[in-house]
Amino acid sequence: MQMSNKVSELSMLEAINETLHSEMARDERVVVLGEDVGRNGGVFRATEGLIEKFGERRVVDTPISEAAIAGSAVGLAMAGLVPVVEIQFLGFSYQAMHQIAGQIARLRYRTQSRFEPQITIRAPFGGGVRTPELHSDSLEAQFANIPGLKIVMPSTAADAKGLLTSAIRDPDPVLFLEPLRGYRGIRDLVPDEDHLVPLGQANLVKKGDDVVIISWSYQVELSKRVAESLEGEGISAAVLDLRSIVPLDIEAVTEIVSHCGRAVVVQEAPETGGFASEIIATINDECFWSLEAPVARVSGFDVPYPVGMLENLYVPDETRIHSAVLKTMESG
Amino acid sequence: MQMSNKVSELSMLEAINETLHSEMARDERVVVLGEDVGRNGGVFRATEGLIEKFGERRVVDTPISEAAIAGSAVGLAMAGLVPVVEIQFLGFSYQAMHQIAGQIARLRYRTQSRFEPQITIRAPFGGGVRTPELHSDSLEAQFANIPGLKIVMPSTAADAKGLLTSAIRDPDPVLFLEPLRGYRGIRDLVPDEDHLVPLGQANLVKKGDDVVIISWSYQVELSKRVAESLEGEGISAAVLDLRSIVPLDIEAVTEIVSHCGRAVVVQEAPETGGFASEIIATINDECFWSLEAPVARVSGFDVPYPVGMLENLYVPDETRIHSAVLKTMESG
Amino acid sequence: MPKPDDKQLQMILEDMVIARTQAGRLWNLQRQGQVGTIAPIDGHEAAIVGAVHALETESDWVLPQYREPLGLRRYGAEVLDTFMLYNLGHPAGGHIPEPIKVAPSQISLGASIPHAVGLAWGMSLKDEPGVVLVFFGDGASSEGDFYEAGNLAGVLKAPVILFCINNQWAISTPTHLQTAADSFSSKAEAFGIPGVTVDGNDPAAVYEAVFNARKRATSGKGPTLIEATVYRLGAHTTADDPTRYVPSDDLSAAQEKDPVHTLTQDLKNRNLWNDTKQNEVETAALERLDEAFERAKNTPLLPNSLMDHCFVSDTSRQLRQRSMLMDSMGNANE
Amino acid sequence: MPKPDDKQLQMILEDMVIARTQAGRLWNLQRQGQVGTIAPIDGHEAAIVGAVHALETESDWVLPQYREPLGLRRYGAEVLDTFMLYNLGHPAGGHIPEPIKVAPSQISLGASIPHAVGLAWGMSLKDEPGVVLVFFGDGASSEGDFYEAGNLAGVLKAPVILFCINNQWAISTPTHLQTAADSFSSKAEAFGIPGVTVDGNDPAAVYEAVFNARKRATSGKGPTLIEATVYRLGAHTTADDPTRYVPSDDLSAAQEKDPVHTLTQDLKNRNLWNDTKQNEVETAALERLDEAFERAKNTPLLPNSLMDHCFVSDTSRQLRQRSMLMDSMGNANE
Ligand SMILES: Cc1ncc(C[n+]2csc(CCOP(=O)(O)OP(=O)(O)O)c2C)c(N)n1
Ligand SMILES: Cc1ncc(C[n+]2csc(CCOP(=O)(O)OP(=O)(O)O)c2C)c(N)n1
Ligand SMILES: [Mg+2]
Ligand SMILES: [Mg+2]
Repeated sequence: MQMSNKVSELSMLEAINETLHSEMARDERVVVLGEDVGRNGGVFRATEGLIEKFGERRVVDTPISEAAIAGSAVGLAMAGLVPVVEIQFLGFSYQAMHQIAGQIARLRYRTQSRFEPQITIRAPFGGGVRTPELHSDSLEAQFANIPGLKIVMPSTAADAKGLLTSAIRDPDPVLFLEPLRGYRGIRDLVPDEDHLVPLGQANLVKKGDDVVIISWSYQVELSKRVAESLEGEGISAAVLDLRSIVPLDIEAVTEIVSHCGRAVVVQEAPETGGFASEIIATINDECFWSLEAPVARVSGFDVPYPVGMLENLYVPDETRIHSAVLKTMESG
Repeated sequence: MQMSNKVSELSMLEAINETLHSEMARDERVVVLGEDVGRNGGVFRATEGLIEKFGERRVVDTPISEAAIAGSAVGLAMAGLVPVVEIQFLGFSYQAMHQIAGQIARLRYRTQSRFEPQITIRAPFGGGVRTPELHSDSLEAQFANIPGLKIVMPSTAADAKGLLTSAIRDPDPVLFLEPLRGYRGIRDLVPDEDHLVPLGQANLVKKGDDVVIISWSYQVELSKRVAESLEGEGISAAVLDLRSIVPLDIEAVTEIVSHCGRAVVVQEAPETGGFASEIIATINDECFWSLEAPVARVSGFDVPYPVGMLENLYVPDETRIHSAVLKTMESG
Repeated sequence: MPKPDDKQLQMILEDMVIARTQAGRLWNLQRQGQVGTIAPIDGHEAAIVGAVHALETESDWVLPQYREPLGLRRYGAEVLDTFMLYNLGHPAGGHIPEPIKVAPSQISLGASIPHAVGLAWGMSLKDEPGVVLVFFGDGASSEGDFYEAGNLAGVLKAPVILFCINNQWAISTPTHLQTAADSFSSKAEAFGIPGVTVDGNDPAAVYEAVFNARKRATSGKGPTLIEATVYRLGAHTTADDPTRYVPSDDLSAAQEKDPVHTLTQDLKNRNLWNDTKQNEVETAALERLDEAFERAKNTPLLPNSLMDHCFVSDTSRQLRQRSMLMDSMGNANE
Repeated sequence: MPKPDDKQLQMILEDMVIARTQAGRLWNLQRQGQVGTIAPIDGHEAAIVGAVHALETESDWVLPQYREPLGLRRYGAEVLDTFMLYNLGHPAGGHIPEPIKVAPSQISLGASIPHAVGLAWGMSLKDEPGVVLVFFGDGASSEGDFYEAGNLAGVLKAPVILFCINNQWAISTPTHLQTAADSFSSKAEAFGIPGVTVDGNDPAAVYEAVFNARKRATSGKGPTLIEATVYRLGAHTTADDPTRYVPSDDLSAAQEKDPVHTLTQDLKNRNLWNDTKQNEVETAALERLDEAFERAKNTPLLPNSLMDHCFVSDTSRQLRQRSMLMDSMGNANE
């Protein structure tokens, strides 16, 4: 086995932490800022050890001011630094929306590249861990409609490393969304060495011929389990992990949907205006004629993300994905 | 002619102004707040005359604090008042996103109706008038993915009156989006008397058999013109004006798409994650089998809303809608 | 009479002891996995209870952040009952019943401050008596919402009390990283309103400050910003490990000034409190908490709860989602 | 030497006269429909030019709101050239070329203030010399961004100058409806930084304040908030009708203190300025503006401009959109 093939089993959280360490070591322009990212190492420990290793100048505990955190990242980038921002929970990116959508996403465009927003914004989100309000909401579709932002949503620890590395090195702004349930709930083999997964390349995590389940982030985990259990029922289900929704790997979607003729899109977000709609619209554009049945979508409901006791009803689970697949198979 | 049948030709702006006058006269709980809504009558004069008629207590010029404007509306509603908020341009609703999406939209749900957000937020938006940055952006899809908000987007002066009346009286929060180009560019006959158009009922503004053009807000105006010119080319095109995207009139969409078998969806917003995707996903859900061709979408491009000289390239125009219809007719 | 009399001090201590006692039990319930994340009140009792005792519960609103509910007993038993539902993650935990003028916890830092200003403004527009007191932390004071709303309140002369509990920490962030201002109350300067700092371990001082601010507000003179300085004696929440960042010397020093102990000692010295009373209050507090907990656990979770209360009536898509949900729950029950 | 000497005052007046002259021509161009909406500089010249003359253009950044560009001549001719492109709605109007340390106009009120703080912070992290001066209005000071960024700057001791031009109006909203604070500079209290109010009609006073703030910043002592009080002598923009709300008495009083007239008179009295000079400067200013306008009009609009500069390289969807656009433009040209 070669050096470069060495791997370690890590949780997604460990993979993220390791990546932050190695990117800060590799490029001294990288600075980390956010609430409780320093001494405390982040409320989930994603930034653990950074302040000890890289010091208070490069790892900064900010006041509780999401807009100023995102907004000052614009200035840091103008100064030639590479800010990696943590928003403590994605729901609080709303406080910074005018900076993220109104400024960061447009900086390159409005200045015709005089200023370059090499900014990564990391934020946890997603259900299943009974958090208080605004901690679990899946807002990716709202960001996807904002041109100028890349949106990356890994589903494995290895991808978390490979995609976060690419995100930090990417000259464009990247929203890097980390599933709360995956922090400790997802573990897999992560290359020890420098590991880059290019942004915008979906991953066909399971091949299949009858139907494809398309998803991203933690829902890929559930989709894989469903796809495996379907084997026993004689249904050959592929699973496509989008990895990033912007850029969207239209080619990968088209190829596998054309192959299978049937598709189910799974998201945690509310149904109306969720990113699943965009996938369906894309399929309609690109491979309508190969569809043997309407594309199914499995989503959260069109209500605010609910309190803990209702969470299990809200977040798509294996049962809901499974029955959507069966229904799709019966259709047409 | 009966009293109740009297109509006047008004611009959309005049219809909005008249409605604000009549709703404030009708219900003393209605208060109007926002930047420059008082003495100046609003930068477009939508609130003209209100402060003179209803006084400084009910028509309030606020500091330039969109978050506090939207946030204080929550408190006003808790006090039993009916705030009608103006955000000077929709792009600046980003500054209030945490209040609109995080608080207003959830107030009823999180308090199980102890508090009721009878709040209307009016904001102009949309292209074609060479405004500075962030004045023209079509953000409706971003709001549509936020459960708990209704989103109303009139295309005629009469609807502006009928829908704004319904919005103000609706116990749920309504985002009422006014197309800049329509303020003076749209004129039609508006009932003088109380006029209510229920939220969530689309309007089939033109019947047709071959293809339906689905749109909302100012794009309906363009779609109508295209549909009329298509008659001369032997194509019978229907035009469906959604009027509100939440609630969405799924039945009306289904009915006309099933009838025509072909559809084109037109929006000003960027393509990726725009509300057109949701319409296509809805068609996929509801009437896939009646489609004779993939649904076409005509959109802005996936770049930030551009500066004045590029606007005409960006905003869908009659030519683009027209060629999308022709392409759809040729397909399949 | 801005100072609380002895009777009031006894009632204040009683509420403080109850809050402290119930917080302990709640912590244990969380450790047993019986309730969700808890933000302990320890160290904040005098500030919260002292403030609330200076209000008129019939006319004055309280908008809490999230650490306060156990200290709001004066507003009625329903506050605790609802709080226990909230701690279970029950949807009814957000509905404190009428006519209690208390809002549910606010997780989004600072977001309630403009609500408070709007509510106070609305009350004055309707010529209703009363004021609004909104609680928030030193950390929350860094949010734009605090500043925008404070500035708006100043312009409107809204009858609102902006009550900042400076417990020296925002999770792991100490106040010197939160602001370079001399004090949190000095931020009032930016709004053109009075700002006062009080010792939040001294309930009488807090009472007095709120009493005066209330008087100012109800006489049309507008808002006041009060900073009550305390020390967070416990963890930020049950999910936090404060030993990572709280210097143990600072903590010990703060424990010396524990507001519950201090007032207990004071009233004992003056024969206004004794161990028997203490035991009675503690026992009753635990019984009351357990009762509220049992009641909460037995509050049925209606299957409709997920879809209800988004809008007054469902959109057609929500109707379809609702029936899909009912079907799948029906299936699950079979 | 914090006071500008006579030579500097002459250069300041020259820049002020140029700004005023060009603003007049720009207004006319707008009225002829030749350029987009304009926010006139009239009344703000001393504040802007005085501030800019106290900066080191090689090391110090200026982040304008939208009223300032004509006053930034000291930063190089390219500022005007780019501004004219901006006024035409040309995409190159957002790109002030390297190495000029001026950002393009900011329409989103207050949004540049955190940028300024971050930029200043970044410069200090990189041990680069220089400061950042960000312009914003009395109205913009009510945005959360101002407060959050001011507070952050205080904590970080960032070398930034927060320069508030209080021109008494935010469109139609007078300052007493904008804030109840004693002054805009008193908001500095909330950030723990110094705040000073200067007469913005007096360029020497402005120069001195910025000079001192700059010294403070470069010596590591952190930010300063400067409020320059002026009066908006013109309309908010070409789209505004100030006669609806500006009391004519106030306006006449302000016209008496017109900063351009005042300094002209002053320097004339001291034989540092005369009508010949005035005419020369005005004529050259108009020529320069016309030249910049012509150049802007002749700057080709590349068909790729719509799609370029969103990302460094297109997504596949953008590629498809780009070719669709090219096709349709090809068709349109046929
Ligand atoms: C807008 C927002 N940002 C971040 C958080 C995450 N968060 C929860 S509590 C907390 C610290 C709050 O500190 P403070 O306001 O001082 O209140 P304390 O917990 O000390 O009582 C943070 C950052 C949040 N809840 N809301
Ligand atoms: C965030 C935001 N809200 C609202 C507006 C609309 N608007 C443009 S200029 C203006 C007034 C600004 O006043 P001030 O900051 O005092 O600057 P001045 O025009 O007086 O120089 C307003 C409200 C905006 N551009 N940005
Ligand atoms: Mg605190
Ligand atoms: Mg102003």
